[in-house]
Amino acid sequence: MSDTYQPDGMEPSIPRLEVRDVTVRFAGLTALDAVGFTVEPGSVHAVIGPNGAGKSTCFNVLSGVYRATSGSVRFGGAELTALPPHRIAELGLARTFQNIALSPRLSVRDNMMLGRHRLTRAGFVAAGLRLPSARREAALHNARVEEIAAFVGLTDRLDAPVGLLPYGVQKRVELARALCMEPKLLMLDEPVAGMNGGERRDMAELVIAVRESLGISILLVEHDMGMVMRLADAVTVLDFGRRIADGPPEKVQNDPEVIRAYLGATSETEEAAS
Amino acid sequence: MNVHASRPPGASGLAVRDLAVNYGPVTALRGVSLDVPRGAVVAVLGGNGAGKSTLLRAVSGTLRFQRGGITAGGISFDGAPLSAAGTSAVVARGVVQVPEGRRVFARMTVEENLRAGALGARDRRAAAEARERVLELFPVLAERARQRAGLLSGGEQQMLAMGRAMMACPQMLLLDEPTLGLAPLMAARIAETVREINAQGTTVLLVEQNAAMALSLASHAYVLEVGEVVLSGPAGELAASDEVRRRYLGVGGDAEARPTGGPSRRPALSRWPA
Amino acid sequence: SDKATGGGSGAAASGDGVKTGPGVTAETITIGMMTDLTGPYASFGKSLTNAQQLYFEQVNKAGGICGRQLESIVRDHGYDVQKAVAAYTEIGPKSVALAHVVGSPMVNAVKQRIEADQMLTIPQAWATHLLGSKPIQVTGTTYDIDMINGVDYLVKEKGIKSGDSIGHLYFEGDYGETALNGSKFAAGKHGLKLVEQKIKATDQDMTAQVAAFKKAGVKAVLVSVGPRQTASLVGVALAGGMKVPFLGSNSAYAPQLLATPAGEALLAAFEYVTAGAPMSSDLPAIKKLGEDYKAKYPNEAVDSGVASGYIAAGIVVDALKKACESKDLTRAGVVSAHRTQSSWGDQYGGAMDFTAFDKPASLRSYIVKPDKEALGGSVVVKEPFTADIAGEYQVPAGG
Amino acid sequence: MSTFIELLVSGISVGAVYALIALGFVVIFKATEVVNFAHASLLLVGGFVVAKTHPLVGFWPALLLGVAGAAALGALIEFVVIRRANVVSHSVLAIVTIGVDLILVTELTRRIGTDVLALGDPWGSQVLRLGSVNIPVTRIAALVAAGVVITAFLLAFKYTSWGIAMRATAEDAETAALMGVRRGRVSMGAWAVAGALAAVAALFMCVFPTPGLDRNVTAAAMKAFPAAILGGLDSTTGALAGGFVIGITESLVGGYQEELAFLGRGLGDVAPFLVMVVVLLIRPAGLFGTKELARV
Amino acid sequence: MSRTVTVAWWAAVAAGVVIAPFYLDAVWLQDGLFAMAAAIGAIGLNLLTGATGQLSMGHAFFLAVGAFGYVYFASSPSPDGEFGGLGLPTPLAAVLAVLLAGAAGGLFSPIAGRLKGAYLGIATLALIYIGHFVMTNATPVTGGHNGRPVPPMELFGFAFTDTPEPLVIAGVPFGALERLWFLGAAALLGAGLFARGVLRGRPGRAMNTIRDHEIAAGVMGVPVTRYRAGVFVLSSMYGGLAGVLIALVFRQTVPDYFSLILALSYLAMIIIGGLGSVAGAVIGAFFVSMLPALFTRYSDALPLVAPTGQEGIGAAEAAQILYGLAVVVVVLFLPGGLFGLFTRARLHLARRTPAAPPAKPSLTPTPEARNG
Ligand SMILES: Nc1ncnc2c1ncn2[C@@H]1O[C@H](COP(=O)(O)OP(=O)(O)OP(=O)(O)O)[C@@H](O)[C@H]1O
Ligand SMILES: Nc1ncnc2c1ncn2[C@@H]1O[C@H](COP(=O)(O)OP(=O)(O)OP(=O)(O)O)[C@@H](O)[C@H]1O
Ligand SMILES: [Mg+2]
Ligand SMILES: [Mg+2]
Repeated sequence: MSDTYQPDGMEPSIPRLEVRDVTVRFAGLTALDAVGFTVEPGSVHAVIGPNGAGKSTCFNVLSGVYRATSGSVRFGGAELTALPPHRIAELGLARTFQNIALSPRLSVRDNMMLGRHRLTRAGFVAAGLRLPSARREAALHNARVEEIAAFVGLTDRLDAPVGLLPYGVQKRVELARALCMEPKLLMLDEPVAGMNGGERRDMAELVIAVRESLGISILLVEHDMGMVMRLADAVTVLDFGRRIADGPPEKVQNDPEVIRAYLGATSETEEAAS
Repeated sequence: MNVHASRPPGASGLAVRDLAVNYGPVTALRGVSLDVPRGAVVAVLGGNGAGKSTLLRAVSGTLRFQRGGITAGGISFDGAPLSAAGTSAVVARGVVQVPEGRRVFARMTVEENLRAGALGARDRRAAAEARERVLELFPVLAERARQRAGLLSGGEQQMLAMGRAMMACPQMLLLDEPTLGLAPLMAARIAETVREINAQGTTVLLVEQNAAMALSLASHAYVLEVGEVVLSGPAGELAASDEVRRRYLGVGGDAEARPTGGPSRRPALSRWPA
Repeated sequence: SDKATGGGSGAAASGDGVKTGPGVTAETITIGMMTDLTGPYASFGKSLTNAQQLYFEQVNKAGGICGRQLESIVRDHGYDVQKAVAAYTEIGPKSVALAHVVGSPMVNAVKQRIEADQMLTIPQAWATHLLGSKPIQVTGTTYDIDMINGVDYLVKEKGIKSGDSIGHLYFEGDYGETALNGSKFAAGKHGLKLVEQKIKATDQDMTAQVAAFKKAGVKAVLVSVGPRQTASLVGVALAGGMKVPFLGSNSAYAPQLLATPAGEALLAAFEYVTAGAPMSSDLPAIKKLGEDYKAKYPNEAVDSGVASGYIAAGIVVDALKKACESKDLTRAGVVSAHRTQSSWGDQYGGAMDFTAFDKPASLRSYIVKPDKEALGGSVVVKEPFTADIAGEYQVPAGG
Repeated sequence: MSTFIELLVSGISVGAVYALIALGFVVIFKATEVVNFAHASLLLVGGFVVAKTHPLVGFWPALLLGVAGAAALGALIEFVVIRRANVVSHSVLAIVTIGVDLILVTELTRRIGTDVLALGDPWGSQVLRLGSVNIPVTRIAALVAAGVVITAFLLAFKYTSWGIAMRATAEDAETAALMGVRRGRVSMGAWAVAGALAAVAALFMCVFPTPGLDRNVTAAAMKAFPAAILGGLDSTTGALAGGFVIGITESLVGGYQEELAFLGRGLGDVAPFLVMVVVLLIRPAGLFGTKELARV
Repeated sequence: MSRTVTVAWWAAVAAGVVIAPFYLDAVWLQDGLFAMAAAIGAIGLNLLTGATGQLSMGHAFFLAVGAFGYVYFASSPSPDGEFGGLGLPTPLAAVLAVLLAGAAGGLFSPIAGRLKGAYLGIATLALIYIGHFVMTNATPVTGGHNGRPVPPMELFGFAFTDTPEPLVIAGVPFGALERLWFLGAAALLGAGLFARGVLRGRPGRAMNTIRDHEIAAGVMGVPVTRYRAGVFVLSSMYGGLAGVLIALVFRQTVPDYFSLILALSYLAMIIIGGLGSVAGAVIGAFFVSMLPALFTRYSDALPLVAPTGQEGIGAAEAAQILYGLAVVVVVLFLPGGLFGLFTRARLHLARRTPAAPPAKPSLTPTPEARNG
């Protein structure tokens, strides 16, 4: 338990994430086939690959939504494959979802406060009786939520119901909620899908800012190669659940196998981002 | 049914005039006019919340599902108004939409989803042909015929949504962000498809965040901002205008002119606990 | 507030020197009814209400009681306990007695208050649990006595003999379980083996129960359930070639059944035990009641509720008259007056003794059988009688 | 032994009736993902119409009228309530149907009063004797009806586009509309069908061995819930299986009450629900139900 | 909604509650008390169904557990040894009864934790039937079919009974009902505030997210299964408390009362009042429990309603029909229930801004275009 979170002022240690021969089988198909890679502390690691390659499945294994058929995922001292989602969350892994998964009727603030769940303690009794401890806790974490909202640029939306916000903003709320978990590893599943050039650039900057100011590791799934190339320190490429390439972006980008399976000869997104 | 034969000569295609749409108190479109000539591909660009999807909903007559409604203006197809008789009437006239965000029938199998797509088609044989075409276009759908659609990957779902719409052998396709979440290669494949079905005589109205791709496909384009048409013209011209390049192609440009108004100098975020 | 003044519930003496309490003014005596007009016993409740209002009318015509006119407040509880409790809270303070309360769950729900208020109450249920409470007067026999007499009848006249087994189909709850006590006792006495089958009011199809009885080879079946279940039971049994006598409690039969396909079977093999004379009986009092009722309610069906209600009304009225004689019309006064009567209502086919409240008022039962033509749908088979073993039976009075 | 067989047979035959009712739930659930608590009132209406009309027009026409009436009512409920209810949650709609049920049942029971209405069926109290076992002819009819109807639906759901349209609408009305599905028609059709089914079920519930139609019919209908659930709310086969399981459980527990007396009497009513709970513990989506799979 | 208005509003309510017993007849107080009990139960159900999206149709069972639990704990064994009892001090008995109800909920948690939607709803139906079976068979504890008399509550020597000689305040005799009135009001207030705290606090957010997006909730660190079970237990305890109060008002518990009808009426309450909010539950509870009373008492005054005993739609039936209708109408035309209507109206008065688009009543995720 050496690297569980210690909120007593000392710098949290950012552990390394090691994925080893993770295999996931669903009735009749192998979504992940002995996939392995390592996310160095504080780095931005991208996972790319064609549709259905197994990227989200990989995220789902890391966050405990799916159970790996075999293989191991170590995050610092802990072995994740055996843990349920909420235990993994406690270890400091946070993620966003490919399809927005917010509570549409709750305000942005409440959605973000949910991110603080693992960092707060108030149970039914404490909350029900409004014990001073609960009130203090709420105030403290509410302040932090506003800090993060300002950072992500949601301050003016804090009290709007999420459901009525435009998609682009909802995407940012997802990121904000993940940040509210004070993660040591942040996993982003297609953060800029469905955004236009301008918004993509914003999001990219935001991700960079996160990494700079928090120094946490970031695992990124994205189809926008421009963004991947700009942000990633290392890239893992999946195809049909197998790892077909791994390494620094420019090396991967010119890997013929990757071009064949994923990028294609010329790609509009390239133009878009160039 | 045979698309070519059934096309009356000198038909006008889709015409939208001074359209205004509200969602309860929220006004989503005002004074929007646009034309989609028979056999053309027309693109609609615009930031998040600009009203693109609303426009398509208005054409297909699905606003009521969102508690919205047309408050002014009108829409006509081939001269005759697209009656308020309801969505099924619109589909019956061969105007079919690929809705935003995939919206596959998650609990039904891929196969059944495709059959659902054919419900609108008036003749079985054409539907059968269409099915051939869809499956060769997206082989993965054939592989997964028996899988529940909800379990497909994001991209696979997008392909299914596209294929499902094509099952109805539409005379006009309304595409809402068809490349959302697709890998570059697949996005290119979609682009191809659009060209192909258009070549076969299907008119296309394309809403796309991937402006580069959209402009490369379209003969003509409109730019929506907060519910109004701010720019329109031949695709080529628009692609050349640096306004569009900056805002929608995300190329060059400076912080001030960002569409989403994300704060340019964001407050630094310190590690928790502060 | 009006409440402040209206609070006093203590007894007071009115002009004519008669002690009065709640429900009694100088001009009127108010009697409550807690009935079921919308629930499962709607038709029964309606007959009760009609019959009692008829009786009070007749009394008023004859000049009322103690120079006071009788008034009635009716509340429909639709066989819902909460409504019953609410109803009692509403009409209790305004009434001197309750001429009828339908449903023993409802009586149970307000039993404590009835006792606290010393409110003379005639429940329209015949469970032993209702005995043992001074103000509550169960009329006639209780279900267990009926069953004891019934078994006696089976042995004496239907050729059931020691060693045979007989079945008993009964409802869960007061009704069924009271009846079961009787049948157990009688079976013991006569050396019969009793085969029990307990069901719920919602059960409709008695096939399984019939199968069970057949399996046990019963020679006769006692029936303490609702009319519907009776119909199903007898129908299935006969259709399945199980030709044995079926003997029911008085709540197991309703004339409506004769209209259904099961009617034939009932006419063929079913009889029931009851303390009250059927409407078709040739007792003058009952005959007159029949005529008066038809006269006042020409298009109302006549069922057992008519006689029960009328008799209950009679009990209350006579208690009031006695109380008037002793110049005490308070509730307590009425109850004690009532309890002085040791032989009441012979004209209705069997005198009742009200002096002991932990015993049934009577041990005599009729045997009655369905009949299409007869008024009230049933005719007497055997005039009222008491099984000799009935005397030894210790009635388990409720607290 | 013969008792056991007799109980088993009677259980199966009762089960057929439950199956018919359960199928009603299934149809609605597949079409609208609503658990229809108003089904009981559909039963009551169907039975009521038959009971009231058979003296005038004879049994078979009366049955037709009953089926038509219940179907019409079903369609009406859909048209007036379900279609307009602008709710996202199907559970809320389920509660709405409770409201509808309350209204209809109250009015119908008022009309029925405490009468027991005969349905004038041709089978009367005939029974078929197989050795020592007796089976009411009505129940054989029920068994046949259930078998036929349920196979029919099985095929309909699998192979007609009606089934597809129905399920599509149920899952996402807006997108289904984009496929050209007439939402109204589809779900209205489903409700009408469910109504028709209810009428048929009502017939078999109210004929021999039960004395006839009365207000308690609705209470008996409750037993079809465990049937539908443990079979799997979205499975026609499930409805049949569930019906049988419940019917047999009930009949055996009732028949062997003496032997089970140590568990307390009156177990017959609880047993079906206990069975249901056990099944759900093992298979949360019922025996044949498709289990809820979500991914992100 | 400005503070002063809110304060004034609460003050008015409080005043109303305090003076009610001085003016209302016993029968109204009794209905009021039934309504208060119902409100407590409804709040509990709303935590479960409204806020967490767990449909429960077995709520009446937990009321029964509370009621019979209290009776058993509080009453001393009957001399003939037929009925048992612990003869504990009544306040303690009440607390234990509530805990017992919670425990009963806990026993059900293997189901409550794993099932959802319609399946859970109908699974909970089983509770009603099982409950009835136990109540009627465990005679020594429950008194069987006839139930058992309820020992009156006694707080610090102050008994909630009619006897001894009613203490008279301002000329009004304070009998059991008048005294219970305040007990009930206090209990309701407590229960309401507690639930409000839960809903607005950390648990509430977790519950809502479980309702809207189970997987997301898990990934955000919410132990979904445990939370589901927990909420179920909590709402069971609310049911238990309601049961205790009902028992005290009844003075005799009868199994027949805790029926399916009762359970369904609780669902009706939270729908009519408004899903997910405390106030909604309370409003709905009062609406549903007072309606029949109003009808029966004023049947002769009402059009279309036949006076007791005459042909036509009787008061009881009219009430039934009306509340069935209310459920339908609310869902059709008043998303957010009566409370939603109320708040929108208030917003309109407070400032003339258009109210926020009403939330559709929802126990499950809204199919937002992209919320998958
Ligand atoms: N729960 C599941 N059951 C069955 N198959 C599944 C399940 N989840 C994912 N799959 C399959 O596993 C494969 C990988 O899916 P995954 O979502 O990881 O792809 P992806 O790389 O995220 O693709 P995309 O870029 O389109 O999101 C897909 O073919 C998908 O159909
Ligand atoms: N159901 C709804 N209720 C209320 N307002 C809505 C609804 N749907 C959309 N809006 C509002 O209408 C405006 C246009 O929304 P629309 O979805 O058409 O934009 P869009 O161009 O499709 O954006 P995106 O790129 O996110 O798809 C936005 O301000 C949005 O907030
Ligand atoms: Mg993915
Ligand atoms: Mg859009």
